[in-house]
Amino acid sequence: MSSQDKAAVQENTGKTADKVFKVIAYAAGILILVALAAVFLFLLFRAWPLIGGDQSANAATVESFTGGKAHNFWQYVGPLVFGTVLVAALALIIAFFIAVGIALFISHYAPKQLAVVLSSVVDLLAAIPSVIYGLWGGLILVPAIGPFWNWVATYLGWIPIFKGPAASPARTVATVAVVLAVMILPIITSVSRDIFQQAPRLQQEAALGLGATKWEMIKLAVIPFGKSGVISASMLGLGRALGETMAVLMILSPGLTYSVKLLQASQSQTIAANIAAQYPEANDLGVSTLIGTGLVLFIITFLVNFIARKITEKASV
Amino acid sequence: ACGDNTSSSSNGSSSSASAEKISGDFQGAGASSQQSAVEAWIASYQATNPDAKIAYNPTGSGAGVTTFLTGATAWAGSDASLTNDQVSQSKDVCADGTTAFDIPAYVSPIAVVFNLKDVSGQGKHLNMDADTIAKIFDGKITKWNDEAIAKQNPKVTLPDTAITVVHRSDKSGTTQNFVSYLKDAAPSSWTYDLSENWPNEVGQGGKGTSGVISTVKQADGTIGYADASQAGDLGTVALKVGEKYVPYSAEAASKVVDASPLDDSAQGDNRVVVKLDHNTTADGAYPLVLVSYDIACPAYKDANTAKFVKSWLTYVVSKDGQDVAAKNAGSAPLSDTMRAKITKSIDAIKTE
Amino acid sequence: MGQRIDVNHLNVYYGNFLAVEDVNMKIEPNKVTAFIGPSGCGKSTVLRTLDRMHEIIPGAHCKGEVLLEGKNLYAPDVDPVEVRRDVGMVFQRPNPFPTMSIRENVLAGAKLNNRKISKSDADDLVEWALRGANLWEEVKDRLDNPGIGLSGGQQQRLCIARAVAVHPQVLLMDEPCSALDPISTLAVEDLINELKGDYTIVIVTHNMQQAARIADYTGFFNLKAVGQPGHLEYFADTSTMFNNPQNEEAERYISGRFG
Amino acid sequence: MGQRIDVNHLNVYYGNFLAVEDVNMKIEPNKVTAFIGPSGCGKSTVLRTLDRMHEIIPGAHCKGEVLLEGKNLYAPDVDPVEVRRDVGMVFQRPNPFPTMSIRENVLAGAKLNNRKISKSDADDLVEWALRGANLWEEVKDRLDNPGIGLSGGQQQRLCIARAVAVHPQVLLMDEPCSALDPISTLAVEDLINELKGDYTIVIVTHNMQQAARIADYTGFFNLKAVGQPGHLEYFADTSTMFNNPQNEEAERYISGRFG
Amino acid sequence: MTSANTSVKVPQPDFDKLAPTRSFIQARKRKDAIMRGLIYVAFIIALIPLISVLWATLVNGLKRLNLNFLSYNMTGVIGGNPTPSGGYGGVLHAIIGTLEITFGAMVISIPIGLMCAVYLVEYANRKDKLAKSVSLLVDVMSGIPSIVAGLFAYSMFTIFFGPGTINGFEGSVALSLLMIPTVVKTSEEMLKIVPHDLREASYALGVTKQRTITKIVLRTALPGIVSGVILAIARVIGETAPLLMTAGFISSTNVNLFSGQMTTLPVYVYQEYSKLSVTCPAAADASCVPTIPMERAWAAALVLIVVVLLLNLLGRWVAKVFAVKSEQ
Ligand SMILES: Nc1ncnc2c1ncn2[C@@H]1O[C@H](COP(=O)(O)OP(=O)(O)OP(=O)(O)O)[C@@H](O)[C@H]1O
Ligand SMILES: Nc1ncnc2c1ncn2[C@@H]1O[C@H](COP(=O)(O)OP(=O)(O)OP(=O)(O)O)[C@@H](O)[C@H]1O
Ligand SMILES: [Mg+2]
Ligand SMILES: [Mg+2]
Ligand SMILES: O=P([O-])([O-])[O-]
Repeated sequence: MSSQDKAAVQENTGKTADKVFKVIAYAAGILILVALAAVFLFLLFRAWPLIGGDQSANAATVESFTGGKAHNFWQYVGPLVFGTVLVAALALIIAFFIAVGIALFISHYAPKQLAVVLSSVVDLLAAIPSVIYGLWGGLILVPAIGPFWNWVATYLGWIPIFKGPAASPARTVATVAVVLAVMILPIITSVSRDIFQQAPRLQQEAALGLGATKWEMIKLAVIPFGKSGVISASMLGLGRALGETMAVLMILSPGLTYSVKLLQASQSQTIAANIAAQYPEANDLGVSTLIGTGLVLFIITFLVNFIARKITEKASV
Repeated sequence: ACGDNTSSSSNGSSSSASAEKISGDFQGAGASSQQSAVEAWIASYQATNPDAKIAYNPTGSGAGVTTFLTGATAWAGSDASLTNDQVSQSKDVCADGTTAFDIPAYVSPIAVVFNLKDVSGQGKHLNMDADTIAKIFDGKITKWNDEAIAKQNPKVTLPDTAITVVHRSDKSGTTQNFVSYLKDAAPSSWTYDLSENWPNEVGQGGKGTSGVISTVKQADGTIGYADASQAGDLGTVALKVGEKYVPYSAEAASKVVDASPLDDSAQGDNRVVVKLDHNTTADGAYPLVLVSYDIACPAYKDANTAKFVKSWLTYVVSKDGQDVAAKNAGSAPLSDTMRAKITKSIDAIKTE
Repeated sequence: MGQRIDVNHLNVYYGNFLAVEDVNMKIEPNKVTAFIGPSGCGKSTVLRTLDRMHEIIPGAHCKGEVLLEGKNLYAPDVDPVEVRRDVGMVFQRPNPFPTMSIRENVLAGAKLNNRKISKSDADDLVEWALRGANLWEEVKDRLDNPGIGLSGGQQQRLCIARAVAVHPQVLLMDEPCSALDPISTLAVEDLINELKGDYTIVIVTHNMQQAARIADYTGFFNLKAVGQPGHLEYFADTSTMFNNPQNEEAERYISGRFG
Repeated sequence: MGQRIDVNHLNVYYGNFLAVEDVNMKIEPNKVTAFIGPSGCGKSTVLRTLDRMHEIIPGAHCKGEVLLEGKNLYAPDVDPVEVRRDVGMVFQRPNPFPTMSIRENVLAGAKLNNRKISKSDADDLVEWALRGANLWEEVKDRLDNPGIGLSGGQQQRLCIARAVAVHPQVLLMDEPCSALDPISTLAVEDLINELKGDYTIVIVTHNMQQAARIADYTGFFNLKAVGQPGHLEYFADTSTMFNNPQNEEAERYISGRFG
Repeated sequence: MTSANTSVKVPQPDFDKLAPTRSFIQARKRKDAIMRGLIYVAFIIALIPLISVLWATLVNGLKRLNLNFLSYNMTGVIGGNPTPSGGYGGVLHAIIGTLEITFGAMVISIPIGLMCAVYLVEYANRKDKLAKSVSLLVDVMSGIPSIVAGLFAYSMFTIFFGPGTINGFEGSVALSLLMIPTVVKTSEEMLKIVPHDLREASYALGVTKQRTITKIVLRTALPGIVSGVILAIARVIGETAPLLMTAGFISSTNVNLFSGQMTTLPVYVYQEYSKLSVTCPAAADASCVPTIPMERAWAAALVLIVVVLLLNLLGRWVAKVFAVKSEQ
């Protein structure tokens, strides 16, 4: 009994640390708001000439960007928004199922040793910089995937999105979507895998105990548990796809149309790549216009995340 | 410093240049077209001025000029000459109420390159006049064996391959010079406004010169335009000048610059702006060139910067400097007459 | 009808650790067999080998035979999924599916076996299973509430209802009452008594009174020392086990009883 | 010395749901008080209000007073952290810290509070606490193994050792034995008997025999119907409660006992 | 004894009807096999491009990757000519730049991101307006295009330190804007997964919230947080566009994060790619390599991957050392 008496020496109650820690945590939360507000206000400030400035000068700027095809900011940004969303959505569609598949493979199918190796490979791939995907996509994938797109255009050309002839070289939305899918795949996989591995053993056993097959067990006990995590992982991926600059810049042959002809060149461009392409040679007003498009991208991400959050909230109730 | 590639012999004080050695950190930014040349210049310049640390950031002409106008860089490289507006803005950064000036520093032919099975190859040419080129790049001529091309190349068997036009997808001085050539030399076939962005939706776009070249290389039947130093083993087009077809070369490019007048509408002191004569008929001239300028101030707030800029620009336009660039970046050296005009402007930089 | 289980020379390993050694027993059909013994002696482990549930723990494996009506569960052509369909299981800790309502939890197993179950059949099944688990009165008005919102004891009864709803041949229960109050325990015991007409039931319990009350046969597991493998010390019909055990260890264990 | 607890007009809410209504009782110092009652009646809930543990569930709050030696735990200037330092708790489900070894788990209370403790004191404390929880012999050779690697029963005993090692004034236990075998249960009961010389002990149990064996006072909780709030139906010293209850509901509940 | 009211009719389900048919069992098995197949196929499909990326980088990169490449910068490199040391320039300056700038970004964003996650999971109430907007804005922040982050940092430094300010730390600030949301989100997920039981156990020992968080919650979540931080580093270490604008490009080595331009590996890769090829003088001998920029680009890309790999291994090692042993 004596031992605990000795242990009960006067101790630092940690009350101050407790309060300080709480303040720091709140401050960190608020800092996010401040940082974001700063970015938003800056964008707005720099884009202000678009709204408050000389409209004829704006028109001239937009005309110089588009070779006279668009005459105001909205005509300019419209196809860019379309292209951005198109490319990112395609990438997400391609990546999502494969990523969830790999995550399940690692968490529930692969033997333990293999799973460990695969996990590290996936983490490594998540870290491959976009400029390398740009190099690879532009120099290796584009020539390699050409025949495949030709095949698609020939046999699936009756579907409007696959209307041929496939561009040669294939610097098209379809190719970019594939590259972006490859880029976001490891991100979605990595987060989903972590979540799946955390799925409670108790519920998995319950499912198996009821005579569920492995897949049924996954459906009953793993996917419901991981759903919101997987959705937020996908949003992470979608966010990256929406904002990806270098890979798109180095691969895509851009255009400013509302076309969904995925296999043809010079149809679409993304906002981020467009900024990177135009910024170096832009004058002050040009920079304002580009930042205006950046602001629009910002708002798109806001909306996408807002909607995704609503979905997640509903799913987790 | 750490990792520098200086040979032990060249950084000694042995070189006997009587001129005062320059030292310090200096920044330039601007046109990416000059990058290779500037790198060669920096390396050679530092051989005699080992204490000068020079960084050139190839951000692009527009950003380069903008940065220069904030005073953050000592000089700028730009594919376009200054606008009058920019000249008056420069009062804020140049000392003593002076305004910035621009001088040609880098002249390079723009090659029209193509990739066509059994036809293209290193040093191989197809003959075309400006009108044909304009029609190809406007999507009016879509097959390689089109009458218009075949007529000018009787000795070549042209395949029935579709033409894929490749142009720059970013804003670019190269594009501006190329379309400006088409507009001047084939006004009836090229009706677009002059701009740094590609004006139509024909073909494919590539980011930067490297994007254009790799796109051209990746498929059969492509045609594009790029700084001639990057043409590599692609086929190139010989332009019709007068009655002859002239393939690109440094000398041919120099000729058109010499044959062109200065732009006297340029406002401001010390400016040397070339008004390229795209319709020249001078013998052996190659009219499709890019003239890239260096932009500087006649007076700087910081004396050391002024000293550096003066010595740097003097070296750049010197025969030595131009030869280094010609050798390593494939540019066309400035002629002596041109150099004489430029030197006057450089000499105007006040170092005291 | 319930099925008979024969366990022959069963050794269970977690990786290289031999957790249970050489278990031999015959579990009679349509009877209740209880496993008792000190903590860590391997009761749960053996129970899980009866429906190959241990296999989902990485590294866990067993040697020996488990015969269900003479058919070896561990024969190479046997699908563990089918084994588990015939052999239901209730766990020590309640584990309702957290995303499902009470009703969906009960139907989870049945839905797997028969997707096109009619609404009225489903209603009947839910009521039957929940009544059997003595939970019906408490939840009948909130069948669509999440199962996880119940108290611990309610959750465990829900899990029993869920297992029973699949109508297995054999029912394994790992301390199903350890989180239940006496009334619920009694109800579950009644349910077990009722079910044994149709099923073979194996139950792990810490409560010797419970074993004495409901089991027809009792197996006493023991372990020589910590770190040593557990083993089946003594297996007998329940009245022999509690009134006249022919095994010294078992007697010592049982005489330590109280209550 | 243990401390006295007075509960006055306690109502506990989960959000807007009134889970327990108007509880009044006096918990004597250095005695063992047991809470019994059917599942869902709010035993755990009331127990948790005694060390303000319910407050960490979002929305949970209570009205009324809990006086520890006459001092209201819910007075505005009272820090719940300090309350919990004096009032220890053992939970229904074993919850050792997964990042810690067995030894570290036992020492967690001291270590987490940044209390400096010498190696030899620590060794003494670990051994004392583990012996008290009847776990020492089983784990003494693997004190540096992770606590989570033990079997369920072993884990729970580890948690008891961990709570005891902080040497609180009051010890609250929420069905601490529901995952233990009889031998471990007996050991824990012995421990409780030993500890009550120093502490006030409140224990929730489903096992009425356990209550009868170890408690000095017993509170019987009940609920009128599901969805209705639970309440303290009857509070008496244990022998009255089990032999001569003056409350009809309590008598009905207790007469349903067995064993 | 049981309170079951015998007058109520208890339904007796017909279990024969509910029993699975033979064909349904087969169908379930088939479905299981198909899903297994699909999962394997997904895995293989994904491997093709991923292996191709690594293979291309490896094959093209190894051509120029040698000690010389790692120990020199790009000063004094003229065209395709060899330098006095016999190499063709290198990436020493870019490696230093990448490490310093990324480290700067980590120093800014890990504390902020982690504390923000702690705020969201441990302190904020679900219905709290502030918390809701913070977590929404974290999501929004993760969608900030990197180039906009670059513009933001550039203008901020321009305002505070004068026009045209370019230095490594500016790059760090831009990157931290991109890194924070990843840190917050992954940490948040990991903190949420820590069982509530453990917090209760700790509180019950009279431990303050701060200590519970730092010593139990964060400790338990640590392996996950580390891998989240690795992801976050991965998100930024390859950023090019914002660094072009904030950290600049220089051919010499700069070790001062707070002053002067700094080259990073991705920027280096991109610049060399943009150069495409150099001109060799007509008279040049074979030692002049016209395709050297592209070869340097691939070699630098390989170096970049190796750097990332090393960081990964480091993180993995940290995660292993602190791993939570045998969960459940
Ligand atoms: N997943 C596991 N990995 C490794 N060893 C395990 C595992 N589960 C149990 N063990 C070990 O196997 C032995 C038997 O454990 P088991 O859980 O079967 O005992 P039990 O009799 O059910 O105990 P309790 O009554 O406490 O539930 C113990 O020594 C235990 O430590
Ligand atoms: N976190 C919670 N949120 C909402 N309601 C809860 C929560 N925990 C318990 N309840 C409800 O409060 C009531 C009392 O629950 P409590 O867990 O205290 O019962 P108990 O007597 O301990 O039951 P058991 O013996 O099953 O543990 C029940 O109706 C339960 O559904
Ligand atoms: Mg067990
Ligand atoms: Mg309870
Ligand atoms: O030098 P450019 O403007 O053509 O990139």
